[in-house]
Amino acid sequence: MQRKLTLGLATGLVATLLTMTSSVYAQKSATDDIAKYREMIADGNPSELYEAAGEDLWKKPAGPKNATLEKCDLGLGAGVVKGAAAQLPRYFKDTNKVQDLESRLMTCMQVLQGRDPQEMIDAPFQKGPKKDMEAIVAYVVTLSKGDKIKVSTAHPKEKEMYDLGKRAFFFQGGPMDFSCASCHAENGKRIRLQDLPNITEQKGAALGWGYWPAYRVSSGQFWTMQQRLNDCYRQQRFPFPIYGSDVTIALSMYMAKTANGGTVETPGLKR
Amino acid sequence: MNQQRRSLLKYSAVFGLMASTGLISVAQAQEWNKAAFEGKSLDDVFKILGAGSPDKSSAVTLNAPDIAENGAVVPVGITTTLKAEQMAILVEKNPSALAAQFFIPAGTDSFVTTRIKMGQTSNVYALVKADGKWNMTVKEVKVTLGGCGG
Amino acid sequence: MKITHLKQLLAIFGFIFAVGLVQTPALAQQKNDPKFNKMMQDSFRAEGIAGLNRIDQDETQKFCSDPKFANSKQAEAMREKIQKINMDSIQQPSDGKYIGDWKNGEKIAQSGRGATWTDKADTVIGGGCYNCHQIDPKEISYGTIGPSLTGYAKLRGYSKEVVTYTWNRINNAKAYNACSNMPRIAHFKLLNEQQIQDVMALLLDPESPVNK
Amino acid sequence: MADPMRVRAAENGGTVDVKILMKHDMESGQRKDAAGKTIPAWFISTINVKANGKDVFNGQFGPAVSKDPFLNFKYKGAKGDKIAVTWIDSKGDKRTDEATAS
Repeated sequence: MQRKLTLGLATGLVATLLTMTSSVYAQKSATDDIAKYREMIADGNPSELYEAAGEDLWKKPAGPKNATLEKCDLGLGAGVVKGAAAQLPRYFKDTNKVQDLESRLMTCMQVLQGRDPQEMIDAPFQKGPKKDMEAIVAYVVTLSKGDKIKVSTAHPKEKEMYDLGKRAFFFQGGPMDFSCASCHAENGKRIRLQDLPNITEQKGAALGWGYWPAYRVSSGQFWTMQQRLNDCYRQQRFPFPIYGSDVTIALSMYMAKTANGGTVETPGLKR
Repeated sequence: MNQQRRSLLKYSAVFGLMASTGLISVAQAQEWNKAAFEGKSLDDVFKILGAGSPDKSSAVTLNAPDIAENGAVVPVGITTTLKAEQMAILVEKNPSALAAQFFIPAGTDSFVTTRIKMGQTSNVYALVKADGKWNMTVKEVKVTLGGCGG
Repeated sequence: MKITHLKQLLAIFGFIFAVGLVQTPALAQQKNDPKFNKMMQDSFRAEGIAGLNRIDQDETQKFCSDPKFANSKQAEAMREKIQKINMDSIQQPSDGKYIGDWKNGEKIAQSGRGATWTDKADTVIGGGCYNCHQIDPKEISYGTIGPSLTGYAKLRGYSKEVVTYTWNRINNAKAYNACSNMPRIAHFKLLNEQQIQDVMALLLDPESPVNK
Repeated sequence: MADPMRVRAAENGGTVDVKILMKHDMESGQRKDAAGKTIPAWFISTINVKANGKDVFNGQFGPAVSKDPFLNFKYKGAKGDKIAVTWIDSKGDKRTDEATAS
C-alpha cells in the first residue's frame, strides 16, 4: 500500500505541476491588477489627516504638568524629531531600556507631562489616549520619510533585544501552531492576494518594517507598529500582547535591524 | 421615518440659514438630492436624475481598477471629452446605487476622482450630462476577500 | 596582527573546504532561555477566549520553533518521532464516511474566522483553506503558502489510498511533515468531523468544481 | 468639532489640480455594533469648493463614499488662487478649510 500511495502521489505531483503552469497566468494578472489598484490609491494617503493632528498634539501643553512634548528625546537629542524614527528601537540611558517609538513616547509623556503610562497601556486602540498617541506617531514617522533605516545593536541590551526578537519570531503557539515565521519566512508567498514579505531577509524586512505605521483601507484607520503587531498576534490566535511589552519591542528590534539600509516609507497605505 | 424627517428638516434649515446669511448662494447649494441617494436600483436613480436610459458613449471613461484589494476603498474617476455639467457614479449591487454626483461649472475640467465603498463585485457606472443629455460607461470591478479573513 | 589572523583563518577554511570536510556544524536544539521565557510570560495577557495557556507549547510546537535545528540532519530521528506522535493522534471517521457535502466544504474553505480573542467561544471556526491554497479555480483570491489543490482528485484519482491520505493530512498535517505550516485541524478541534468530511468532498467529490 | 481637512492645490500650465482629504467616518448605515444594532448612517453629503470666492466645484456624496473621503478635480486658474473647501454632513456639521494654489 505504501508503494502504491507514493506512486499515486508522484503522478499527482507531476499533474499538479502541469496545471500550475496554466494557472500561473491567472495568478499573475490578478497580482498585476492588485498592483494597479495600489497605485491608484497611493495618491492621497489619509495618514496626512493624522499627521496634522499629531503635530498639534506634540506642541500643545497637556497632562498634569501642562507641558508639551517638544523636549522629548527620541534618541537624537531633546526635541529632535527629524530622522529619529528611522533609528528606533534603540537603547536609552535614562530608562536603561531598549524602547520603540511608542514606549519612548510613553516615557516622554510621563516625564514631561506627568501622565500615567498605565492609562495609555490599558486604553483600546483608536480610542482615548491611544487616539492621541496614534496621531503623534503619524507626525513623528512622517519626519523620517525617505531616510535610511539605521538601527544599531552595538549596545549589549540592543543585541540582547535583537536575539530575543529573533527567537520570538519563530516561536510557535496557539491552536493553529502559528509563529511569525509561518507566513513571513519564505520568499514569493502570499495569503489570499496579499504578498507576504520574507522578514528574515533584508529586502522583505524593509518591505514590512519600512511601510508601517500605515493607514489601513480595510479598517479606515491609521495603525501604529504596536497595533500592527497586536493584530498579527490576534490572527496567530495568541493571547493579547501587552502594549509596549518586551516581546513587541524585541520583534521590532529584529525586524528593524534586519531591514537596515532600507528606506523609511512611512506612513504607508495598506489594504 | 420620523428620525429621517427630522434630520431632513434640520438639513434644510442649515441650508436655509447658510443661504440667507450668504455663506453659499441658493444656486450653488445644489441641495442634496435625497431621492436620488435613496433610490435603490440603477433605474430608480436614472429616473430621479432625469437620465432615462442613458446612452453608452465612448467619450466617457471610467477609471477604476479591475480588482479592488478591499471593497472599503475603491478608487473611481471619470474623464470625458464631452463638456460635462454634471457627473455621477453608480454601483449596481450596492444597497443604494448612487455613490456620488458632481456639478462642474464652466472653467472646471470634465474630470473627477474619488473613492467609494463596494459591498461585493459589481458593475460600476459613470454618468456624464453634457448639453443637457446623459451619457454613460460601465465597468465591472471585482471585490476580493483579502488578508487572513479574521 | 589582526590581518594575519584572518589570513590564517581563511587558509584553514580553504583547506577544509578543499578536502571536502565541510559539514554543517553540529547542531543541537536551542537551549531553554530563562530570559526569553520570562519575556514571553510577562508580555502577554489573557483576552476573551485567548488564554495564556496558548503560549504553553506542546512538543511539536517547541521542536518547530527552532527551524534551523528542526530541518537539520541531526534532528531526523526527532522529526520522525514528532510525526509518529501526530500520526497516532489521527482518528478515522466514526461513521466510516469520508466524503460529505462539497458546497459546505467550499464555505468552510472560504472562512478564515474564529479562535481569535475578538471571537466568541461559539464563533464557528473556518478552515481558512483559501488563505494558503488555490482550490476552486473560480476563486482568484487564494494564497500560495500551501500547494495548489485545484484538480485535486482529477489528478490523483479517487482511490482508497488517496482518500485516507487526504483525510489524515487534513486532520493532522504534521503526521507527514513534522513542521508543516498547516494547522493540525482535528488535533485542536478547529473543525469537527462533519466539517472535515465536507472539506474532503470539496477535494474528492467528482462533482466539486475542484475536479471539473 | 470636525477635524481639519488637507487641501492641496498645484498650478501647472493654467490648470490648478486640487486634492482634498476630509476626515470623516462616513458611516454607511449598513454596519452593526457589537450588540447587533444598526449604526445609523452619518456622512458628508455636500462639498463646495470656491476659488477666489467663485464656485469651481460642487459635489454630493452618499453613504457609499469611503471613510476619510478623497476628492481630486482640476480647474482653470492661477498660482495664488485662494481656495476654500466647505463640507456639510448629514447631521448638519460643517467644516471649511482654505489653501493657496502653488
